Amino acid sequence: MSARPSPFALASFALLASAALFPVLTPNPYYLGVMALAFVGALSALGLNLVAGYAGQLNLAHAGFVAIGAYTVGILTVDHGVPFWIAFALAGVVSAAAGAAVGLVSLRLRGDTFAIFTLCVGFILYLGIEKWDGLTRGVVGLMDIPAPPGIGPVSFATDRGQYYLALGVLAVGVWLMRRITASLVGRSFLAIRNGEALAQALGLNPMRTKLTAFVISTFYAGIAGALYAGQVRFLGPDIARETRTFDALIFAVVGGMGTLLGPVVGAVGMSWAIQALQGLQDYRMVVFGPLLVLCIMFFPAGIVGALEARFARRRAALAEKRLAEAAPVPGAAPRGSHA
Amino acid sequence: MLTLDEVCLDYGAFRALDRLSLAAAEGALVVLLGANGAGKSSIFRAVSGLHRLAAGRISLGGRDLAGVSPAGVVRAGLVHCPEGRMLFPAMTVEKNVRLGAYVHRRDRAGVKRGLDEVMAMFPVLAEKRHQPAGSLSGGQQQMVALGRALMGRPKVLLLDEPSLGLAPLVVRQMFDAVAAVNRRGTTVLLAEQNAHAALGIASHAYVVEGGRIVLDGPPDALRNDDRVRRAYLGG
Amino acid sequence: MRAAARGRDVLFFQQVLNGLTIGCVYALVALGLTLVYGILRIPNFAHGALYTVGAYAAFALIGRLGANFWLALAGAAAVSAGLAVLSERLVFARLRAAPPLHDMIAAIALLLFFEAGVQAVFGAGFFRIAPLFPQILRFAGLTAPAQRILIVGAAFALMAGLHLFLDRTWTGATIVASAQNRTGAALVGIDADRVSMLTFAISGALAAVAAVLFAPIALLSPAMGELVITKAFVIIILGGMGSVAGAIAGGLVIGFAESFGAFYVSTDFKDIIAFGLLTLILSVRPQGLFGRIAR
Amino acid sequence: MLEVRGLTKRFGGLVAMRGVDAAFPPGKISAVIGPNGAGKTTFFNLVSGTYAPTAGRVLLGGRDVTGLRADAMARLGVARTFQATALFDGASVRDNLIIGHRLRTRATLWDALVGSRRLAAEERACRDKAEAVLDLVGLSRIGHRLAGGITQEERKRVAFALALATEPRILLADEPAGGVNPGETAGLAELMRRIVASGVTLCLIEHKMDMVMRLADHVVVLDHGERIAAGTPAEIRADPRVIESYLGVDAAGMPP
Repeated sequence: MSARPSPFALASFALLASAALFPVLTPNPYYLGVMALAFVGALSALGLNLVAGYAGQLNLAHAGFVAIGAYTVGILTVDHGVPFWIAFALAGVVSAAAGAAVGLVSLRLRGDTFAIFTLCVGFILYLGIEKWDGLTRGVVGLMDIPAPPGIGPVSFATDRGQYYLALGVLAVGVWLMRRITASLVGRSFLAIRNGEALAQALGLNPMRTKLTAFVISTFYAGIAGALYAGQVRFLGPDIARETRTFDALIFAVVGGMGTLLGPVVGAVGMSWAIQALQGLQDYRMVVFGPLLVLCIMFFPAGIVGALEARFARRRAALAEKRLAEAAPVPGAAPRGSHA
Repeated sequence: MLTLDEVCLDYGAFRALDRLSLAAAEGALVVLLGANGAGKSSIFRAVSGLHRLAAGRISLGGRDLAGVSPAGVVRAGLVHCPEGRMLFPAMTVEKNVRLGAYVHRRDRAGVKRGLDEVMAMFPVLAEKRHQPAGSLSGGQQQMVALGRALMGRPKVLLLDEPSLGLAPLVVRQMFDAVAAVNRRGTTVLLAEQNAHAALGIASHAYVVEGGRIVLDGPPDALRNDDRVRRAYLGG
Repeated sequence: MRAAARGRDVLFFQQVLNGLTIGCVYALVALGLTLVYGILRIPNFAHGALYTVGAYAAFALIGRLGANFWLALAGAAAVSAGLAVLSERLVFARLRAAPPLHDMIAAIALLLFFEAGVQAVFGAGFFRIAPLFPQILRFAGLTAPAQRILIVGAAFALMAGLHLFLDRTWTGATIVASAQNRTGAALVGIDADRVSMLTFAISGALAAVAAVLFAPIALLSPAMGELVITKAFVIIILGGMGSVAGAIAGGLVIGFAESFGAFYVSTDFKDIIAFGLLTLILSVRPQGLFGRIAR
Repeated sequence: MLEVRGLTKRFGGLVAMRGVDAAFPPGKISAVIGPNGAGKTTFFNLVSGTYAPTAGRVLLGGRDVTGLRADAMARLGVARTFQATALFDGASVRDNLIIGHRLRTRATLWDALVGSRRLAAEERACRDKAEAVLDLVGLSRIGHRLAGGITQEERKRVAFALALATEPRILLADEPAGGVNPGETAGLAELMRRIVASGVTLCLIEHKMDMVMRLADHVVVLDHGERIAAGTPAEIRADPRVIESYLGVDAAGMPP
């Protein structure tokens, strides 16, 4: 409505523009691969952030749903010859359906019990993939998943193509997530996080609200998995492990839980940090573990959260000033001076 | 014995106690009257170290209690028997009472003697000593709470609404017990909504309103005071 | 005919012993978890890492310093207890006022850190600790590896000891009291910080002992704690979060369910049994078996 | 009009509420009072659907609504405030209020995804509502402030505004003036009169007795989970059972 673009729009545009130019500036295919994987991580973290950051339900089975999406693509394309893009779309649907089933049971539990229970669900999913040889090929893994075929003149066979595909899907994901979180639906999620009793007294159905968040988040997980399958083209049960959930959680926390761009900033930033600590690849948590602890203790809002808080304060101060100039009330003491 | 000097206490933005001063002489039984939310419990929380003061001084027998932990306050001889009792519901009655002597645990004979005294004081507790405290009636739970507090050998005892939710007969028993404890030399600070019953055993009384003392004096003077009445019925 | 029946009996006994062994290990891990839950009111996801660290500490003490089994056991308990106390002091005690989500994320972060630390020092490979008693005991036609008997015996001794400690000593009572009413405990003069540290130390030591006892049967790997801790969570949800008796009973139930499930159903799916049981029960009763979950 | 008959609640073996009858006359201010632990909050929880009663009935405009959940009750026009209101501290007061009107809107996830016109219209309606209730509770001037930076008294007003945004017929307020100083209490009393004047029936739990006696048209007294008196403030003040339960003249058998 207002002529001036919001800080969010500016930030998104800047991020998107630099991401689009990145392959031009750095044609190194290895870096493109790193970034493409970071985008997949961002998409997954975006989903986890919706249910944990906005709705306040820490779903520790998240990687399991990413795996469901990935395996949906892998199994359908490899074993059943289903075209990639159909499998891609189905991946989100299958994950969301599984999310609905799990959510119906688990969301009746509160807080810590919910987290523990979903941790167990994550294990069931992981063990299921590992043991169900007939469907998933178990520990051997699914190989030779086809690359995403081109759409019209656009090809996704090259590193650059993969990069732009991931970027495109992520951009759409962020855009839709923005629509959700900024809407009345998204506000309901926040209300639940702030307190279920109050939210319910305001007429929100807690179960339905939480389930909606859970299903959307698992849909994002499924799409992230599908992208991953087309990118890496090999799947093993390890992608369902809880460590993958923790990766997504770290992205969200460092970037800012409960903020829209937080997971994206966190995923890209942390992926490059991991690259910088290449030698530590397997032991990266030796560094990131304490980092996460420090972050949650001293910087719980994350990068984007801290920026948003600053913007919000400035906006409030500006409005204050404008109000004071517009209608000075004689003798009105400034309120809030008690603090 | 116990003095509060210009004490302030905040819960976030809310000032629960506002430059409140009061004193309890050695051996006194001082009653704090006031409606729900007037600040009586806040006074106790401040004294027993559960909540930090925003300003002011509290001293016990000349010793400054500022910044002393709840455990330190107990060791200094001041025991707080809280509103809502705060028992250990799954532990037996006997263990609840015995834990009151935690700071004196090395004095085994003394602990044993104290336990016997409490059981003699409340025979019904002796009967139920091996039952979980959570299974007792409200009145019996209050006895456990009082017994547990006495095990800490208080020089000053803070009692927060011991009659809360109790039947009249039990309330009377409770007040008899409090009066008896006081007669044996323990200074008692008693917060009550049951004004007349409390004034019946008090040596001095304060009326608390909005986190301040609005009135104080000997019980007889307060008993028929309009402001006492107003504190409860808003009349 | 008789020989076949006899064979079945022997196999049945074998499953009982297996269930008992693994159940004891689970119970020891769940005990520490449930004690910490009572004090902290959050699930300590890092607890499984204390189990792993304990096993590796013993492995290092035996392999690099030539310590004997018992010394290694004590050393492992001390290391895990120390790490538990450090995480309480440095992290959880400072997050007391934060939302529960933050505590849980911090616990997860600690878990990742400890696991990666083990991997950085020892590598990702598998190791084994030699059993203290490698012999097989024979009795009335039944056979039992001595190490399993040792696990069961030691676990029951520890549980009995812990019970006596909590039930009969002043220090033990401070833990029980703080779990039931924190403010009430403070008002009788119990130092909350001391209780927290003590509880974490006990939980770490119990996890390490369970890990070291079990290590000769299982293998050491950086991820060895994950499955155990997850099952310990199942156990304390089923047995009641914060309940000591529930942790022991739940541990044994899950142990038996797994051992018989592996035998009569399929070894492949034995690890799913505990989770399946949990899902089933929570679908029917969201408040858990003992109704203390939906607080 | 809201009415309860024989309302009873047991928790395990404990009877928290026993056979309470009460009616809240429309367009008036009712108050529920009683000593600590008398069961006042339990009463609110039962009436608003947070707990289902063990026995007894809740009637709303003659319709039996016993056992409906809190969200369903809110949609039927029974709103409530809590002693402490958790707000989203990082957002403005105005933004915090938008959710209060959500129950009167119908936009779904689909509307959000496609950015439908209905959603836009409803979001505008929610903003307008937020503005209207801000004005009603007298907070228009601080609507832009971050919720984390407002005073206790302003929080109490925001709690009213949130509840009012649901367009209630009846508003249950739990300690609306708890934790604010006497001067601010008078302002909140004034606000409550304004709310009733706008056509909402008000029922409050309050400990500030002088305020209750001056404000309420009708008072219900609870003690030990039972109703021991009901009537006008003057009747209540003269009721021997009420005096007894508060002042304990003869209850404890103490010498006068």
